[in-house]
Amino acid sequence: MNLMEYQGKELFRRCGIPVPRSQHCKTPDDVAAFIEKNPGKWVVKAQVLMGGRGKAGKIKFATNAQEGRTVAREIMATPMPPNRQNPKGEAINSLLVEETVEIEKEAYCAITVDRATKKPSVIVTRFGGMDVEEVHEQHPESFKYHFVDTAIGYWPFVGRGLAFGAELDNGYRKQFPAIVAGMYDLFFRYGAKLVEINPLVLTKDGRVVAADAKIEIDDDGLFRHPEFKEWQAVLPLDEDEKLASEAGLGIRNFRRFGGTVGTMANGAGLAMGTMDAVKNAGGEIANFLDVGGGADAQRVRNCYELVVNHTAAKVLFINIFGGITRGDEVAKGIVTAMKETTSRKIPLVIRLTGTNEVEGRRILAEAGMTPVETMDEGAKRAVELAAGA
Amino acid sequence: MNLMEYQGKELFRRCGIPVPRSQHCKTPDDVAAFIEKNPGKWVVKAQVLMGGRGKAGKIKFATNAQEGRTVAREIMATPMPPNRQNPKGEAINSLLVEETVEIEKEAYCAITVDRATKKPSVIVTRFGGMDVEEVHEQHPESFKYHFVDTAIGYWPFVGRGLAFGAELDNGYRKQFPAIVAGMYDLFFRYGAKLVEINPLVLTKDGRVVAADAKIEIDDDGLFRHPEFKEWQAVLPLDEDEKLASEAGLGIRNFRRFGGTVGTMANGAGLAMGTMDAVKNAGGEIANFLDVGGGADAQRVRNCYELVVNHTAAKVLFINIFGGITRGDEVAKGIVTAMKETTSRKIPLVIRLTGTNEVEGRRILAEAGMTPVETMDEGAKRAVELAAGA
Amino acid sequence: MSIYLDKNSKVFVQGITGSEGSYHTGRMLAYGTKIVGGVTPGKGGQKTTHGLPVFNTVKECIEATGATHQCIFVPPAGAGDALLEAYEAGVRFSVCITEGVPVHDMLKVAGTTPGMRIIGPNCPGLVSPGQSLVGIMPGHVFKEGNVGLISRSGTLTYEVVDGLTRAGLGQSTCVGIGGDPIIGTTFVDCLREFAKDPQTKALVLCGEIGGSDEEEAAAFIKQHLSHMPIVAFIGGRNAPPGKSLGHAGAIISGSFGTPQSKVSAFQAAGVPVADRPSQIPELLKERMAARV
Amino acid sequence: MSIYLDKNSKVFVQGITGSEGSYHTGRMLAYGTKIVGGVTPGKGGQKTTHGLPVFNTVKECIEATGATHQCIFVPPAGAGDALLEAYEAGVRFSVCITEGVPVHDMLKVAGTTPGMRIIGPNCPGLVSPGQSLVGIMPGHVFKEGNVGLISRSGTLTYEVVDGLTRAGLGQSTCVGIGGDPIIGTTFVDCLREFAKDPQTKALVLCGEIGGSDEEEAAAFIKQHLSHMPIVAFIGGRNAPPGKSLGHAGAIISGSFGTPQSKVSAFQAAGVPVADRPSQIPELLKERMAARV
Repeated sequence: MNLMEYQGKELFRRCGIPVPRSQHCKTPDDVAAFIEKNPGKWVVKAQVLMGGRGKAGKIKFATNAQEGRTVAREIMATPMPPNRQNPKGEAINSLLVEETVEIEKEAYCAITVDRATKKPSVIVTRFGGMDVEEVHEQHPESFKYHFVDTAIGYWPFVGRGLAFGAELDNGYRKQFPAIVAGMYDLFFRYGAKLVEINPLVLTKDGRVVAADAKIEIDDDGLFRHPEFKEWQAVLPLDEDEKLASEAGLGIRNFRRFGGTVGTMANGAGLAMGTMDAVKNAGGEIANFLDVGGGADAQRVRNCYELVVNHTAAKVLFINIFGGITRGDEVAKGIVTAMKETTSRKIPLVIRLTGTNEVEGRRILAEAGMTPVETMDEGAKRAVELAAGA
Repeated sequence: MNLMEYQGKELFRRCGIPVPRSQHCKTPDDVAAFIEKNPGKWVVKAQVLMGGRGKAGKIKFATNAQEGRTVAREIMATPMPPNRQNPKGEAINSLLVEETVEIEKEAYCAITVDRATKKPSVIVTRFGGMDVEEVHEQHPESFKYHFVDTAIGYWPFVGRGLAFGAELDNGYRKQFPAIVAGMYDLFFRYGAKLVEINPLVLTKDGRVVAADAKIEIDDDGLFRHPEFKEWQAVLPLDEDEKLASEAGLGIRNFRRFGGTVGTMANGAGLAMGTMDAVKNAGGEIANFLDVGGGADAQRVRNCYELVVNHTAAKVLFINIFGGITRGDEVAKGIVTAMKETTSRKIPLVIRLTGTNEVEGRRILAEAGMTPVETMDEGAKRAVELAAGA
Repeated sequence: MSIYLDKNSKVFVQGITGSEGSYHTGRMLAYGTKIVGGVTPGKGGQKTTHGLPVFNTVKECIEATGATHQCIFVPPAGAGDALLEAYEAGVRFSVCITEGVPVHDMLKVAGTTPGMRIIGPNCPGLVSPGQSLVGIMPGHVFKEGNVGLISRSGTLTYEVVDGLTRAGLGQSTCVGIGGDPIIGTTFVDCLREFAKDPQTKALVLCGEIGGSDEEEAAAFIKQHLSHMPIVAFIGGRNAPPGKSLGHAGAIISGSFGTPQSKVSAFQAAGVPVADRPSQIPELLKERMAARV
Repeated sequence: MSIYLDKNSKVFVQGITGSEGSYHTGRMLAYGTKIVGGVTPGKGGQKTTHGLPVFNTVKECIEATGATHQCIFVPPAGAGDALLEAYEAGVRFSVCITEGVPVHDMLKVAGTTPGMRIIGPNCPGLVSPGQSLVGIMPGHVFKEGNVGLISRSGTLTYEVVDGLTRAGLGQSTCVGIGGDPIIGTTFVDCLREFAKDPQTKALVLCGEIGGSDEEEAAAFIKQHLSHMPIVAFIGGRNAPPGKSLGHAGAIISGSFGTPQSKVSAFQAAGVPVADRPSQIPELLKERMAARV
């Protein structure tokens, strides 16, 4: 779960990380009313998950109420421009009106989960305010890392050492360890996978403030944070995520690719392998679909209808290798789903093996379905059917 | 810093430890008004630091507003009865009005600092609601301990294991690990040296609630918790603590004993040793006084006046062995203090050695004071002077 | 021999009375795994449907049964707790099947359990064919032999093993290490063990896109296992680009974990990479023949 | 020989430019301690008034100077941080002079620094007379010799040492372990070292009321050091009863730490307990004479 800037900054405040004064607004009128009451120089920023707001003209300045209303309208008039992951762009539903700060320096600081060391990693570079991938290309030596020993936890020496090591401007030094402490607190308290401040601004009057906030919360830890339910409800899902969610799947369990061979498998690894097999057999993949662990009739039916109604699939290759998933249950699920569905019918190619495969095959046979033996065979058959259909 | 019950329960609430519904009241009228608005069976409890409230009749029940006012008046009419540490008892300045709970079982649970293992220790016994020292005498085998590895922190298995080990009633089992989690959170979050719930009540309707709260906060960690300032201001100090605090000393640095030989030394160990020496020389100790590390003129003057004005001392034995304390500075302090003080004069016996002792002795000599050579010699002289004076 | 697990390993199941725990305990027993008891708080003193003793705590369980290997079937919220309870009780080998364990629980566990071998979480477990199976793998696809297997995927592992077995290539030990961001045991951890195992004469590594475990494994092989016939496979080469995990993570790992970087790393280590699982047996046979 | 500290020990001072740090650095140098540098964040690259190099971090300091022993003079809020910075940089011996360190910082430090020897906090440091002094003790009262000393008190230690020196009893190493609830090094830790030190022929233990360290020391002596002449002293036998530290703590320790329980424990271990510090030298001489 990725948070928007205003949500991230709310968590920053709770964890003692200094942020500029700001107000979250839903309409241009709200923006105007806020600036009317609070004269000054303000920046109005689109609240979206997509990156590249500045380049897209979705960050603008305003020095009075009328100007605030105008720029807010301009920003909200069009969605964020599309990219590969968001082919329809992203609608702008709210804005953050924030105090402008006089920038002396911009740095970059993040905490993330490092797979290799199995530790939280604190990353700092003195080049902030630009795309971090760009910095990594141009100044790879500027990145300093500290892998935090989770037994010891975060202590100020970590931030101090990083500030010296990354050669942050001297103005950062005293405030930096406490800011990283706040980030680490946030990281653990809310189960974040990423806490990123870019830029971390040293202002002309000597304050250090987080001018942006990028936070990713671990979905697996969300059950400990019912307070995020409200935010979760307003976060934009892309089309595929919405469809997956409506079908009762995890939002990452389904993705479309435009081909004619639909796939459905148990486990992400096998689902990916199934797509590979279809590719290898010369077919075009309609979708990725991981049906998950317990594939009962309702789940199978939902998945079938998802593929039939929302992809260009002419055939569905169901590939099940039972481990925790039991073959007999999946078989029952398939039979019941095909009986009950009201959607149009497309041919199925079924491969069913592993736990309880004998019973599963029997159930399918009784319903007149003959499973194939191997994944490659199934892929080949599916591609032929898609081509012939 | 010890907290009163209502303060402890406020922290319990913040840490998710279930407590009965309650209202903190300052006057009998407040009690009556609260019960008027909230009909039910209430218990009215004196808010004091001293133990033994029940036996002293400072916990009473009320079922309507009039009764509430009456028992509140009765409770507040007299202070807590005196004991050795509180020879004047303790005034009752406020009350906690709390929902009565139907008790099924009472257990005891505490977290404290274990010196030997250098770990937080969780202690549980199924015998709650009585003096824990009594339980320890009668059912020593009922105590179960877990020493928490601070690298790992508290996890539910600790509470689960203790509940089974201490044979808590089965009704406790499901709620207990989360309650201990809350206690551990409190222990670290607020820097507590003791978090004690006695009794931890299993109610007839199956809830587990903390019916009392006893918390000691580490004074050395208070600087991290400015939020406690307000509470600190209302906590009662005993007479000695008040005097120490007024003299600018730590509240544990001064204590009176009624004898005629005043003492003052640098460091708690030497201060205790000085008292031992006076005892060994046949004298009666007037006081314990640790002047602390940096003994400048103002500090020495304050300490001198504290002894002269508030104890029965006829002589003051000043015993300084310089380490971090520098002999020359103490000497200057003594000379200046004696010059400036407006209190009556009593004879001084000075022993000054250690860091910068030569310079210190010179300063004393110039002011007409001749230090003794050893602690025993000083104690002997002081006892003689007290007897002769 | 085999790694991690053999026919004498005494196994207990945490969450043994839950539906998954109970079901797979039965299957493990059927495979021949030496399961000696289980833990379900509050059900201490009872017997499972298989007749195994149930204990309230891990400590009681291992004291009474002498179990050394743990298999965890508890819900995600309790998996970290189960691992640490076992660690404090002295258990040093644990297989965590549970899917959806919060990554922060695993960060804490990984940082505070030195000396404990954890397989998973979110893994299918491991099998030393003919000896013992701990986890949820379908036992009938395995066959005793000389090929060691390490896999990040669950179901894909079965696919690969099935192919090996059909091709007459039995296995010494097959380890499903799981695909979560933080896992207890990596490719390299397993490689170290296989390097010491006399039974293991060849290896199959099933990687996935993301992370840099495969690159590290390739480097290890280059240095320590160049004598052994090894074949790799990278799943998900046609996988959807997921939502970005954040630039920071990618920068740190020094690798975006693309299929290409993994394939190149293996090739540089002299390890052929199969295009599909079904190619693995023949590739491995070729390598084995070349060495003899 | 001596324990923990000898003339070759390279020492650095954390907080070297502060007023206490700077003052005592000068005194340690005057004693002959091999101080090679110090740390004050933000003053890296400067020199102290004694001409020593100052570094921003412990890591830089030890890399540049080869220092192995740390002495801490930072304020209470930073002491835990200073200890952990040193630990992560690889330092394994640290003397923490700072008074008023939050007990929870020490709980965290004690639980997460395996293999690190910490003296203190809230201690006067240690001296191996004639070789090196780390801390704030007044060097001139010490004299090289064969008596080892361990003390929970600060200023009382000087008193005792002064008496030993005047009586002609020089010291091998004197350790002020500090009186806080959580300290890095206990009586028993020091006894283990003294037991291995050929220079040390006799021991003096200065305990205090509270806790159970003395009882544990007595038990250790009974088992491992019964051959050595040892004298103990318990400070505060006429001390004020402080405010209760809570029943729970007292119950746990299994001892209310009364002077009597400590005196009994020492006597049971064959260790005489002096009534006052000035008795220690003669008691020790008696014991030493009895053994010869």
